[in-house]
Amino acid sequence: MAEKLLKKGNEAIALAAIRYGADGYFGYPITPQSEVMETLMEEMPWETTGMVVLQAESETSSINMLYGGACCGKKVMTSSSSPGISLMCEGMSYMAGAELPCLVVDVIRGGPGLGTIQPAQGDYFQAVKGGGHGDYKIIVLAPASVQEMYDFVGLGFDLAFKYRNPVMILSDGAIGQMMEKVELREPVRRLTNQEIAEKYGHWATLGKPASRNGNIISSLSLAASEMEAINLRLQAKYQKMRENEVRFEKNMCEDAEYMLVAFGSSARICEGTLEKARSKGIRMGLLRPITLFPFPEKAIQEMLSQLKGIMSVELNAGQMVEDVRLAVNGAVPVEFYGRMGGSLFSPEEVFEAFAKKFNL
Amino acid sequence: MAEKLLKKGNEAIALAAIRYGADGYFGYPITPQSEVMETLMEEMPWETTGMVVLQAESETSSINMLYGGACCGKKVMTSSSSPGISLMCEGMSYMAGAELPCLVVDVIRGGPGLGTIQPAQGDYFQAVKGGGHGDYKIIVLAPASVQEMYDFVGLGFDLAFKYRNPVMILSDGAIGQMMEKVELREPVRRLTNQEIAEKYGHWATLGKPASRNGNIISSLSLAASEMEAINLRLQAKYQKMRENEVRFEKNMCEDAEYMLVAFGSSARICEGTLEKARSKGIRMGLLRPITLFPFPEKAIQEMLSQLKGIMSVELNAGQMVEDVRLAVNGAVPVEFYGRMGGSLFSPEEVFEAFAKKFNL
Amino acid sequence: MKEELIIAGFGGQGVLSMGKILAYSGIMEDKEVTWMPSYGPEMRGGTANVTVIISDKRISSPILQWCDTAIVLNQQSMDKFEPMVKKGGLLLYDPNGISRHPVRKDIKVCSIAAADLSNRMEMSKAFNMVVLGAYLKMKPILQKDNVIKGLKKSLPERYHDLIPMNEKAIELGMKEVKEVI
Amino acid sequence: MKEELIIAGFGGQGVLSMGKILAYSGIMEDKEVTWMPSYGPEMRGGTANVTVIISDKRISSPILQWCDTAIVLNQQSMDKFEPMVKKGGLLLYDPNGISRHPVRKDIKVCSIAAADLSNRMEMSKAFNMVVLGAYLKMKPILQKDNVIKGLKKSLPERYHDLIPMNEKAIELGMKEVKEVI
Amino acid sequence: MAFKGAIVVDIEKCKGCSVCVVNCPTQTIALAKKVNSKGYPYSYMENPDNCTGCGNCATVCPDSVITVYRVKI
Amino acid sequence: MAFKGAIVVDIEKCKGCSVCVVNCPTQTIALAKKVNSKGYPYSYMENPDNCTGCGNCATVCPDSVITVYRVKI
Amino acid sequence: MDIKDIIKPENLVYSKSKVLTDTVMHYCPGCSHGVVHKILAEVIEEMGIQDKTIGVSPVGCAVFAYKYINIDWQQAAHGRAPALATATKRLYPDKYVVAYQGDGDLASIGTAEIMHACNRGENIVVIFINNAIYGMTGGQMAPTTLLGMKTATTPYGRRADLNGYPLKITELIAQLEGTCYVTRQSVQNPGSVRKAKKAIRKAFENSALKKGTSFVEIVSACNSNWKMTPVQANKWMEENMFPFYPLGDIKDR
Amino acid sequence: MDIKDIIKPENLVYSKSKVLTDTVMHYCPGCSHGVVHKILAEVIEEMGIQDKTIGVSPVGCAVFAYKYINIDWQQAAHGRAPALATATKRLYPDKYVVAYQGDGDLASIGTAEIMHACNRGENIVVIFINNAIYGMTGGQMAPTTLLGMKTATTPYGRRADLNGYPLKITELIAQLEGTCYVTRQSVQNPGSVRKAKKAIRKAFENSALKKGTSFVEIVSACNSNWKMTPVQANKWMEENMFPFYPLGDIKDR
Ligand SMILES: Cc1ncc(C[n+]2csc(CCOP(=O)(O)OP(=O)(O)O)c2C)c(N)n1
Ligand SMILES: Cc1ncc(C[n+]2csc(CCOP(=O)(O)OP(=O)(O)O)c2C)c(N)n1
Ligand code: SF4
Ligand code: SF4
Ligand code: SF4
Ligand code: SF4
Ligand code: SF4
Ligand code: SF4
Ligand SMILES: [Mg+2]
Ligand SMILES: [Mg+2]
Repeated sequence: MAEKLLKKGNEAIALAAIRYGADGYFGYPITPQSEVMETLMEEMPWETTGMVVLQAESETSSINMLYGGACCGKKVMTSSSSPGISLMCEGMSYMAGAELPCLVVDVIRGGPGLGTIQPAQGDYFQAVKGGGHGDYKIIVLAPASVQEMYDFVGLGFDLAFKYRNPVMILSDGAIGQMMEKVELREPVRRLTNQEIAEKYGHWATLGKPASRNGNIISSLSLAASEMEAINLRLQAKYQKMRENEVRFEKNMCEDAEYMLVAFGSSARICEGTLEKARSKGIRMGLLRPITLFPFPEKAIQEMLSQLKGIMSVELNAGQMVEDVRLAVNGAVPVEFYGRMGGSLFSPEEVFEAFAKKFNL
Repeated sequence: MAEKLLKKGNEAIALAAIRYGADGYFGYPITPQSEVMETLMEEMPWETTGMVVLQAESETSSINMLYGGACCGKKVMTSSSSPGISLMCEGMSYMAGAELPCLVVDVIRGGPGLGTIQPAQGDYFQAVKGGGHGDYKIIVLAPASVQEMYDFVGLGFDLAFKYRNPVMILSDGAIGQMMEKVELREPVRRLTNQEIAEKYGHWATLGKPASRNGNIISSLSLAASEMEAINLRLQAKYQKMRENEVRFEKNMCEDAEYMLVAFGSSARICEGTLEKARSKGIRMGLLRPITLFPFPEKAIQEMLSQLKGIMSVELNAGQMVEDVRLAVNGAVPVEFYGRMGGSLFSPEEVFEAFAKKFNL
Repeated sequence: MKEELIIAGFGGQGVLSMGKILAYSGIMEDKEVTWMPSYGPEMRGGTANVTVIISDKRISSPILQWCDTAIVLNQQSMDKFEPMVKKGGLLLYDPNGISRHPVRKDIKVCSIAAADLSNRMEMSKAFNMVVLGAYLKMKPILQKDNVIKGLKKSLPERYHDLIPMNEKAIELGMKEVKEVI
Repeated sequence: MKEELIIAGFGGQGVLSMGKILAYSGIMEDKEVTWMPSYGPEMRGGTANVTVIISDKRISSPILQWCDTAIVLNQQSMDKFEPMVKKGGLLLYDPNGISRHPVRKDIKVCSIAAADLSNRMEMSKAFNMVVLGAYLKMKPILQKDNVIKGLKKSLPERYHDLIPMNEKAIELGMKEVKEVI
Repeated sequence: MAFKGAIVVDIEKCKGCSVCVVNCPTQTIALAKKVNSKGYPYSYMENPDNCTGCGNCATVCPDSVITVYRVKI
Repeated sequence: MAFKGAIVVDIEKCKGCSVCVVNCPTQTIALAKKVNSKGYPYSYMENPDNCTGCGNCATVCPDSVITVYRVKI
Repeated sequence: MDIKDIIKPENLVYSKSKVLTDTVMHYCPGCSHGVVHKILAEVIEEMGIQDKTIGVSPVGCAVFAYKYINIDWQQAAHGRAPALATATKRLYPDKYVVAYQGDGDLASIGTAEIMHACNRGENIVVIFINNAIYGMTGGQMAPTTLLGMKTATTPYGRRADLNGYPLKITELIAQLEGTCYVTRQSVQNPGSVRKAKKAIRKAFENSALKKGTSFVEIVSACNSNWKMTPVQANKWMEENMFPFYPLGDIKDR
Repeated sequence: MDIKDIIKPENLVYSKSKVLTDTVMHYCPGCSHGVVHKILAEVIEEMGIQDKTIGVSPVGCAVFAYKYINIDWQQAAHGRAPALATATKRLYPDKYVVAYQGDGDLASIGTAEIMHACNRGENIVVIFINNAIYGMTGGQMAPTTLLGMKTATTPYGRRADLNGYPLKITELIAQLEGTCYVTRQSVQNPGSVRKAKKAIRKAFENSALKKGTSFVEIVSACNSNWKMTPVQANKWMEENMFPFYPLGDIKDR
């Protein structure tokens, strides 16, 4: 069995990056995720796997470094926290538009503005509805443990390359800063330049061999009809993601009459609420979306016939609840409980809110 | 009667800025809205009203100039188009967090990425769900004519100061570039520094008189509890906006069995669809949200009992339709028709789509 | 009254300003107008076109699928806009540089050798006004003095001395336009 | 078994690393653990605290409303965490710098003069290990040799020569902890 | 040693910018009175005898539409 | 002309950084063995007789906790 | 003479500026930020412009400058203080506007904003705290970090090939047409503090004269992240920072 | 001798580079971009590195460079080309990476990116087209616009007090430790074109030698937005731009 280490979520991201064969990390310090780059710098992967680690001059630059690296068919990633992610909105839209794979980790802190450095989930909309301009989608993975922080780096890269699309790990200060047991998986080695040329040479900018014309990575198309065609292609791709990539976890849902929907650290806390409810004889279940886009709407819909009510529990003012409501489409009451600005709720507090909303 | 001029939407914004007593414009060129700054520079308002007009080094800088100007209780504004607005996401979140009034004009072009310069409405989510991080809302006004481009500058500033919150005019290349008749309203003069001190001296940074301690404009609060309190205050404010500031226009809705929902240039085009439908004896209505946030959900809900179906018509892949569905909550079928990437639809095309969706 | 019109040609032929003058002239007669350009490729050269609608009533869509009139000043525009003219509508073109002449029989086709004429009369800057004259002759939807007023409104003051020349050009166009049979 | 523990004091007292050693020791016994800091004020000084949970079963929430044990190393932490200890739980504190001593009667209160002791024994760097020893004496949830293993895992190799000293400090703490009546 | 030269202009791609005209040391080139299908007057050897094949015109042509030939004489 | 001086340290706000200590030209200042409620040893006049009231300590104190008095003697 | 006879109001020669608030600063013991705050407050007090000065605080350890200096403050986004200051000054040409920035804020993420504000010659004062590190976020490399210097993101020392060169942004700024006064100072001993204070005063005076942008760099110590005592840090700064970032006026016109 | 006897394959002395595509460039007649594209293509052809060169095109008139030069291209967001180039070169140290940028792109919105890439000494080639204007968006003021120059956003001429000073960013870049070669060239006549080409070649050679960043400014004309004929524009450039932006090597090591 692989060694079990005690690591912060942020550290796990860094260790996973090296072990999943990332080619490049480009980032800029910001609390509560600076340990990602710090751990990478400490590990010096450029001396072992050859991975490049670079502190950029800003988040704007970081995301555009990803753009360049992704153009070359390399596995590139960055990490940041809320304000830094906002500075990446233009770049994310470009990468989605140019169909480039990359991994962006957002360790959310309380907003808006400079806000606070405490954990929050207030960037759900930004991640899922698109902070940048235009119709684009990125795959959003929401880990609820340090092990998932580690594992989703691998999953994230796989999905990014499968769809040639940015993937985001949407975490928060609680999971980034928390230490837990983490099992390091079997390392995956970096692709050689030769392998990259074979796999991605038909689109990536690797230097044009005599056998083909120059590859061009661009999100520009002055003719509206061409741009529309590009958008249709993108939408078809997003539809494929909806069909194939939905991930979620159901907890005690078999006989549930009430269901909490929560992701990431909220879901973690809601596990406690679940225990509490069950101990009181309330048939509660918990659905934890792992992919926030694509959203597990079918999984919710399949539950509707047995449910009396749903409560979305989030560390924000009510964001994912809109996707829950869109899935439910009026079939059962959907309530919301949340806290904001870096304040966490306890399992008990969630239970009380739940009991109140549903008069139990 | 005031003089009627033939002006582009972008020019109307500039003329309105001067005539509604704006204190400062800070912007960066980008098609299809560069005429806003160009017209201002041509008009040289600094020689007449004293308005400052400055070409910033970037959109990032523009929005932060707004931040500074707004801190001083001044009426400040910028304009840009999709990629430029993405660069403003961090700044918008800061301004919302620090509760600062300003006016941002987004003349949308087709995205994602560099996209195209043709008109589109693909930035609805960005404007309404929040491109920046954290739980914040901005008031979003969607003009459908050049006259409204002009008028909403005044309305926008009024709302911005009423709520100390950013306001966005969400327009697109079609309305920005189109010329129409525009009536210049009675000019409103700029406030004097004395007046600003009286009105906003309790919060604005105007230099601290001996009578009070320094005013501080900040969106930071390291203590989660304080940050939560700020968020609660913000949410209460947004609730007030929902109660008091919803604006919309109903067209032939009295007896409507079917309703189109469309904003801005789409709504304009849908007026043609409406004529067409009525000419065929179909009882169609059109609801045009003027405020996208706050969204006219009650106005939609009030129609539900008489409707057989709703179609949201947008120049995107389906964004506002989510807010329509949230309002409708399953009560009647909600369909969507849209085009993307700068391609416009014609009234006829919309009618055909409508007829097909509802088997008419 | 409602006139839906497209003017199309090379950038630099004055297509946009011709449309603007027309639209302003409409305002002079207190009509509703819209003027919608195929706006700036953030890019050089190429073609330019503008859609102008003049109407007694509120104008819904400022963009058109079909038009009452197409004024066409180069080959690409001919290819693109001839099919868009409504049955019974008008196609006006300058034969200069046109290699494939219009083929439709269900519309009225007129020609004005504006490039040639304006060059010969040494007022090549008023080329587009010759075309405008030709159009107004075929579709007298606006009174000429209102057109002159519209011209004044759309020209910056410093160019007002050019108005007589432009007026002459309009008259020339009115005189020289020919219906093609 | 499930132990929910909060350790709180000034930044620099080794609060976080004490928690880390405990958590690692839990892993050595193949238990589930979480370690959750009151993380970095992007800001200097002030207090620090960490929540450690050690359990036989999957841990749901890593944050606590109440705890089984609070280890308290300054006055602010006393004020904040004394009320959070569950009835029958443990409050362990170092009286150094404490002006208001604990008042609750429904919990077990212990004291360890760790600052004083470690200073006197000239191992002030192992101050937190003295506290750890005291804790382990009162709550023997983990075997001492597993704690030493945890210590090893959480210290970078280059500090492994300090382990004997730390072990001594733990023993000292075990010996000197006192129940306050 | 003297040279004689000649140039070939890709007429359809020439944009009539005149940059070659003013940079020809031997006044070989001029713009045609006619225009190509894009509406540009194109450059041509008005005085072909002057051309020395020095290549200056091609060197400065922004659209790379000039090909140069040269023989020793 | 000679001076005699004295300083008053706001003990609760002193952070014990020692910057005043090393910048006092007359070795007047030292850090106390005791700590304030924030846990910092605070500065005080160990050799009050030395003080000339030159103000150097106050000038360099990052926390502005030193007040200086001086008399001519 | 007894101490009590000396400590009398009439003998007071130095006390905390009235422009400083009573709030205890959150800075680490011995941090240079505190000293700069003090002299900035003193200049404002001495010039009698507390009611006319608007400060812009950065994202960095000085983010809370607004708690300590009792003037009106705007808290800017990371790197953007010059943009806020630009608008403020253009909208209120008669006020004094001072942007206070760290080296990560000014010389990394905010490079474009500072260069262009200075190039436009905005009549503002910029105070630039160069401590060669990202203080607030826990000691990562800054653009000004010296070669070989260990930080959280250069744990084995900064290497030019991996991490780039230390950036002398002040020298670049001195070459911009819009700046009228560019100087590099420090605050580690009484003499340097006095000089730095004079420089800040001059910067404010230039602002009133509308001469352009005045830029005052303060080479500073961040003992916490350098992992030294305050006294060691000041010494290390003198020995290692000053040779690379020499003190003195770079431009004065 | 008859022309037909001259125009024979064996007498060919100059023809379009094979690295250029056959696509007609969208540039205005006489635009400097076209000339620079040509010599860039020639250098790539002559060095035989078409298969090893990766271009990064900007947002600006040169956005479509990828249609004209037949190499692999990345189209960057406005101002960010140096960031793309940095990552590309670091991930493929054996390729040649060239960032092609306009003055708005490089010296305004992208100031931070270019300064930091150059300061890190990325082994890339930067070609900087300084035409003192925003070409693509229709002639607004650029940072490099001369004082008095009329643009769409300075319709009455650039004024230092309102619009700031023209920025000599190349001189600043020359001072960054990471740059090895910084030069200013032009392409308005045969001699200048040849020199500019040599400079570009040297820049590519430096890249192979891993000497750091090579930066080639080309003072250029935008006749359309300057509202002149191409020939007038070149002349105006010589008379007005060159005195302020003098040609020649600024740094070569
Ligand atoms: C957009 C954004 N990126 C990153 C951060 C995190 N951050 C806070 S302060 C800081 C750097 C501070 O360093 P410096 O400017 O040198 O100031 P110092 O603390 O050293 O005085 C960073 C990167 C942020 N708040 N916002
Ligand atoms: C974020 C963003 N802002 C603005 C624009 C609009 N824009 C396109 S090109 C350009 C400037 C081009 O000028 P320059 O870099 O000098 O290149 P030139 O066209 O003169 O060669 C601008 C502002 C954009 N596309 N993206
Ligand atoms: S330089 Fe080239 S494009 Fe210009 S006129 Fe001469 S041949 Fe034609
Ligand atoms: S080759 Fe030389 S001489 Fe011949 S046309 Fe060209 S420039 Fe003139
Ligand atoms: S300098 Fe100030 S804070 Fe530091 S020890 Fe002296 S009095 Fe205390
Ligand atoms: S005033 Fe001068 S002599 Fe007195 S303690 Fe301070 S530094 Fe020393
Ligand atoms: S971290 Fe550094 S800069 Fe920040 S307060 Fe501490 S010593 Fe000062
Ligand atoms: S606008 Fe200027 S830079 Fe752009 S292609 Fe035309 S001449 Fe060249
Ligand atoms: Mg710093
Ligand atoms: Mg330019």
